[in-house]
Amino acid sequence: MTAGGAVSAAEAVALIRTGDTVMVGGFGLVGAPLTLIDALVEESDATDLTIVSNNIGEPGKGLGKLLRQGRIRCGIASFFTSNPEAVAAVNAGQLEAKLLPQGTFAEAIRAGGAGIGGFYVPVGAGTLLAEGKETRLIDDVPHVLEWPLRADVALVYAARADELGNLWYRRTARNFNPLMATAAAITIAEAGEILPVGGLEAESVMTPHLYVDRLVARREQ
Amino acid sequence: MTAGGAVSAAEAVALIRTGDTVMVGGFGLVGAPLTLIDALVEESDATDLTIVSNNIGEPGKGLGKLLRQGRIRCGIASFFTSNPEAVAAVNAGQLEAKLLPQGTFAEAIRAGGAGIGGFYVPVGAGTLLAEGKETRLIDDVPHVLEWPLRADVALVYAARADELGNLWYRRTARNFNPLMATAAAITIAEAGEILPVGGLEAESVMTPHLYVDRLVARREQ
Amino acid sequence: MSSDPRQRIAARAAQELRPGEIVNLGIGIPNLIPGLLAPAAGVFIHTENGLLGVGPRPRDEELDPDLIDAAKRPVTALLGASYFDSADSFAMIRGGHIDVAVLGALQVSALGDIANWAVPGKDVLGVGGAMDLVVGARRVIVTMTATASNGEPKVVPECTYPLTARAAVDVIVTELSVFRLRGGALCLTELLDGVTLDQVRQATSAPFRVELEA
Amino acid sequence: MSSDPRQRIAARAAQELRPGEIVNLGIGIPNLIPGLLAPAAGVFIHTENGLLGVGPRPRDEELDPDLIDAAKRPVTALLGASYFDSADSFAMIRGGHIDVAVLGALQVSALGDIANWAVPGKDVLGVGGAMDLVVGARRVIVTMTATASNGEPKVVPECTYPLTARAAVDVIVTELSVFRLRGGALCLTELLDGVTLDQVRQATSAPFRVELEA
Repeated sequence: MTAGGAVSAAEAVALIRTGDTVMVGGFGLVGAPLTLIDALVEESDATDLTIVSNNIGEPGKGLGKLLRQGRIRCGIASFFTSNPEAVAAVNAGQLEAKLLPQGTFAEAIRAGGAGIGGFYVPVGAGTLLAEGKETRLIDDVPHVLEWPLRADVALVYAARADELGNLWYRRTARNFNPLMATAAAITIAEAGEILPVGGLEAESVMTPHLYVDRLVARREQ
Repeated sequence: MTAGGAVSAAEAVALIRTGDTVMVGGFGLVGAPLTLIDALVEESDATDLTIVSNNIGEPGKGLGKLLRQGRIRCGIASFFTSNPEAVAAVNAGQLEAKLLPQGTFAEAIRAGGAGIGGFYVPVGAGTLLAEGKETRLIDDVPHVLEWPLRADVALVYAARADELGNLWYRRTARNFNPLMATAAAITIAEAGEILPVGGLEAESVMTPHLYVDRLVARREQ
Repeated sequence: MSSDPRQRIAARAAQELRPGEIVNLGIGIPNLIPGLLAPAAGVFIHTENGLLGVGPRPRDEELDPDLIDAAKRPVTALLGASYFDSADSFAMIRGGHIDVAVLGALQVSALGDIANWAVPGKDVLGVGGAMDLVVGARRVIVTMTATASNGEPKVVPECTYPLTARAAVDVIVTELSVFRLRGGALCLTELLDGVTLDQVRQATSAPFRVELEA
Repeated sequence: MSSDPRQRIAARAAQELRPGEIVNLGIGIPNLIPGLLAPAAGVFIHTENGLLGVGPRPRDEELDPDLIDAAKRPVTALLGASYFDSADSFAMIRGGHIDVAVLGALQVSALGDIANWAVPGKDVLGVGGAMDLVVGARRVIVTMTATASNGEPKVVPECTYPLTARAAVDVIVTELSVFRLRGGALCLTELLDGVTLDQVRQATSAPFRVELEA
């Protein structure tokens, strides 16, 4: 798809339905689509969500707000521990947690976007995180079979976009955003700056517009 | 590794030994490391090579020169047909050919660089190209298990490099180059322009210098 | 309408494309489509060697050795275009992010199986991106003449040439008609100007339903 | 030499790094290493959230909210640095392109097994990049105090904590000594200044060979 100009955050997050799986970019709060998360918190009733994000925010910040509302049923992440409230919610049986090694988490999202049906990694073999997973010796090294991750909606943040939805990420705010943009049925991009078409150098585009369905201007944080 | 300034093409290709597997970037001749190929043709005795490249050059051009010298034992490619002499060599039993769908070929090289032990794709299932390959139903869709591709040496071309070996590719000359740069024990990069460190914007680097072992200035073609 | 069957096919196939769609065009007839699209068609052309936003053929002074399409012909890039490597390009294809692939075929079966890369008895040494495209694109439109140069129908009960993929085709456009695969069944949905149902029956060996649209 | 064991460990670990190496530093003691490296050490620091070429901590006026390391602390980027996404970053790690990972551990076994992400009986809710790093890096250097705060040795016959990976560790640096895994066997290769072999034996429950180097 192609964005074709910006819409409001409320309009964009209205695409998220109860029960949906939602990917959210960012490493902690850096590179997180904070305007979209706020709109989801304040202007959407969607609940029973599965959130795919490296962390489940911080206490009362980012996805931590949505967690406090009790609207997250399941988290798929590599590091829940950065939000003690997420850990507490898991212990209280209010949040289902699926933990993946960070590289496997990233690769699974890429695989989801790239049409890869499954992939083998040596990471995690012989550990708790491989329990119940298929393993296979490849060149005498135990490998774990991992499955792709996909979502109904992805929320990503980019420093710059053009009006078609081409995206450019700044410094370490890139992290999981370009991957998640590829792995959802609907990708909503929040951009710090929205340029006219041609405003990004063609070689510098990091997420081509075919991945972006809606474009929202970032609200000053 | 890190390049640390440029060396001569002859010095760089001297790292290629008889029996090696060599990846060579380019889609046809576009983005092909022509200076390095010429050095391999003219200044190296390495033979019995396995070449991993989308095409085996064109008649008498690029890898086509190496083919005429009879130094390629095996080709792994998606499109031998762009060089009729490669087709003739296969028919004459002088060249072993391993054909992969282009996307699987690209993904296998990426997997080789990324430490992925194997991956499933729906592409090719039920066709001649899946014969003898393990298949598996994933979500009721037949998938083929494909293995990573790695090489002893990769030869890539980038329009710009900095002295550390960070690379930037121009337009459609990017193609397989960034993938191959990750998938070899030794990566030799040919650059159109070699800039001082800091000459490439940090966000624009497409191949970080840790993948580049030797840097060679392109000779005007 | 052009009397050149290839132009007729390309022109009819072009009408299948909708504004905003991401389209990959194969070599041959599909490559005639850009010349037939109105500038306002709003279609974005993807080429698997690493470009989204393919523009018209370059004028001499625009020629750039680093800018080609998958047919290895010089192209231009439109404003808003982007470049990417081959793994990312095929991730787009395999991952279902290309709306339409338009490509040629040697045979298409009544079940939508397609054979478009190899002829039996000849070496199978070039497949390129054909298999990835027919599996990955959301809609696969085949453009081909109804019969081979020897008169053999190309829409057949079952493919006898090496398969590219099973049940992959959505639409077949020939110089005679349009077929659509509906619920796995081959349906004739349109006769091109001046073509009769009998002509299509003669040129087609596959069984098909007739579901002509107004 | 510093009397702070953490500083002693970091300083000794820093000596393991060679010019030109690509090094990933874990949270805690490893993060003290950059402050101990000579500017001419020529080491390139990789952080798995997507940066090669991590520079010193920023001065206040250099603070950039988009520029952090994997510990989520503000950093700077050196000239020649590059940024990449998380899939590419872990491709570097898993693919064997990181020369050295320096990280903390709760336990290391006589076979080089490492446990550094979870404590038994507590929830296993945070693993981050630990498993990827110990499997992928060419050399794994563990920096840790010889014993836990309760006095229990951390170099053990077999890990009792949940494993991060098997047979992954190459070097262990504590405030007392350096161990190296050689052919799968744990070898004591160095006593730090003023430390006796007996002190190491007391603080170590794993069996080890003594192969002290000059």
